Amino acid sequence: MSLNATDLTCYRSGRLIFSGLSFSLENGQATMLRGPNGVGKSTLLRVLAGVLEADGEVELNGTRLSGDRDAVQEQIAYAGHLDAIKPQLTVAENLTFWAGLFGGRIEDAVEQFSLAEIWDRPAHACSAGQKRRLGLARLMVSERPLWLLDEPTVSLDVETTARFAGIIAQHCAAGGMALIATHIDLGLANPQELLLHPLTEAQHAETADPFLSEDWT
Amino acid sequence: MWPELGKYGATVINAYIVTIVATGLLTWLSLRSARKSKETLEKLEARRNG
Amino acid sequence: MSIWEFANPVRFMRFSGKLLPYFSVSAALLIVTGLIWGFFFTPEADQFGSTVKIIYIHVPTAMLAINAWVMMFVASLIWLIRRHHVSALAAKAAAPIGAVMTVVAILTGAIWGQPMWGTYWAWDPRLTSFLVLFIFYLGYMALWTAIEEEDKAADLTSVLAMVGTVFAVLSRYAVNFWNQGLHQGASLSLDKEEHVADVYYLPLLVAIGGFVLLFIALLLLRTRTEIRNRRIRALQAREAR
Amino acid sequence: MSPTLALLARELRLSLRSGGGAGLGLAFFLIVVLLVPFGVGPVPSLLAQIAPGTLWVAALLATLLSLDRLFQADFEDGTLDILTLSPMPLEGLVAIKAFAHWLTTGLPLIVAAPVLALTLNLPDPAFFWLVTSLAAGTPALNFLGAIGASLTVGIRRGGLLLSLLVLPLYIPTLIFGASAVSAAADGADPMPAFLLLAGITLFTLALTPFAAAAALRMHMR
Repeated sequence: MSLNATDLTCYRSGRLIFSGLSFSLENGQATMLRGPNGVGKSTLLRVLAGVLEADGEVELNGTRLSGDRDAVQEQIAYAGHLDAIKPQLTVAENLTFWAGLFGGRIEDAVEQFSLAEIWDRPAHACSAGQKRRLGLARLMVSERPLWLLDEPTVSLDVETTARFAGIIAQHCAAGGMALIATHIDLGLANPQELLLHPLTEAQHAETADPFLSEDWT
Repeated sequence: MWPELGKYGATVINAYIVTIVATGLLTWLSLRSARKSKETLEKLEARRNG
Repeated sequence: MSIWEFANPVRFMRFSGKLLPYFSVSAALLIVTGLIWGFFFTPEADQFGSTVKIIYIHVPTAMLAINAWVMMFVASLIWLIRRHHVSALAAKAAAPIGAVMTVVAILTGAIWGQPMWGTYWAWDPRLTSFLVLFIFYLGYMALWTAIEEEDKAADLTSVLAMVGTVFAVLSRYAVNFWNQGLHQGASLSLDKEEHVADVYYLPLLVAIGGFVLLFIALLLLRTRTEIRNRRIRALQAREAR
Repeated sequence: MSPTLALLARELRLSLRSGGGAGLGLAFFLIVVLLVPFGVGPVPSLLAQIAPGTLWVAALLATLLSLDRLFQADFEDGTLDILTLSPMPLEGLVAIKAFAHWLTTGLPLIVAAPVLALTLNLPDPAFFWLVTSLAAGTPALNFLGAIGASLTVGIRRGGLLLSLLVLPLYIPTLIFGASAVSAAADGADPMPAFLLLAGITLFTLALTPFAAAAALRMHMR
């Protein structure tokens, strides 16, 4: 499988976030998405997930996002800053809901993220790290080939981070792909890197906003 | 010159007053906001160009 | 040259700036002519007495109350399909005009109803429908002010305009059903067409023309204001960076 | 478990847990209906006459009460992003959530309404039509509410705005629903009003998932 992005340009409320971005990922690859704060890493991940709109084209396994968004989205698992956990429900209820919705199996995820010990605990009683583990476990139960991860290791301890890196490696070894925005070194063996550069002054001035047109009188 | 309005005089006059006041108010408010935004924008443009 | 050229804000500003004075002056002329003609130089009607003179304000404002919403519906549709900013801003600019026209139509109707029906307010299907329409205007304007991101506000208010149109029409028929269902509605109405004879028709036509021109003039003016405000915010946002 | 059932089960569980607000709507319904006699006086014939309208207006207000949370929580905690990636289209998701909301707020009202109608002295022949009309009409209230909820998601103090947006949409449902019950109470034929009510509901069920899903997508982009 492959992910190709061609000439992606994204504006948010008239402000340019990134422009002319092209790259491609191959299967079995984990790619680190790097760049300074505010460079548009989160935005890029959301564009690839089809949640945000951008100019340009995203192609996953030859299916274009603009052509058949549902078909593309059905191959994607996304984990953002928010864990999408309902505090009123237990860990078990949260996870089985996602498994039911995405049609995946939960046994592996429970084991890999050691959720058994907090299985019946209400999510509001979980620590930030436990919630994150639960949130990441969703990636495994959704059984999607492309993982888009936005700072997945926040509030994970060193040991869990290492374990999570192992899970990513496993996922990629099984033919999956992962694009991970992160500041830390996950310790993966020879990961690819995708570096986002801050906009130049000239690019900053560039705008799609017709209300910033220069020929205003 | 003034028309004979008969027993409904007050009704007709009231209706006209209401209409004139309401449309007048709408026009005045529209003009006021137009003037305000025009001045603000001109100041901004002057600062940008100057 | 295609009509969509004017969807560009810069071009719209130039072109609307040229047109605005003509519309303003002709609106004022026609309204003054129509109302003076109607008020001073038309006879009383048998059934209505001098209250017939109210049609010169009631009918045009009632027409605009509905047509302003129709215009907002079309402008919202254009925004949703072609994403022309001017279109969305024109819909936003039209709402307060439509709301005021609705209020005027309701008030003049109520004032007229007092001597005719013996009460200011009867749950006459027409009056009631206008009250409903007024609430739709309020909701539409409130949604615009509640959302900070302008394009998102344009998107969502457009959806509301679509849904609102469908339900305003549904409500109109529901209200008809309701009034007939519960009791005999007031059969006497101010804008029944059969009552309009030629003597009243000509000044009424002039007044309608005047109010339509007034609507266009106010719409241009307010749309220009909205466009300027958008530019102000865009410039300020860029300076703040 | 199919995606539909998984989502439905979660929605029901959430609304029945603390803070879900399922019981709140019902309690609100009771209070509003019981306040009316205090306002208009205890005359049985008067109460009987206003009972259909009172019950319908109270049902409508009770539905409104918990609407603002319909999408708000999912929007705030990132669930909505994940849900858009699920195999289920957003339109279906909206429909299921609105249906779950009806199960927890609309259904209890239908059950409680006849009991409250007793206190309002509703004439006997109208009881059947009260329940039938509420059963046919309340789904429309929840689905229309979904439009309002999707429009005001993420807005500060969105609850007030939501009421302003949604209440006018309720007018046709209210008119036909209450008319059907009134007609039955007066010994007239309730069928015309009831059929129109059912028509409005079917129309609403078909239309709203698309409008609400469109609004949610606009909020996310």
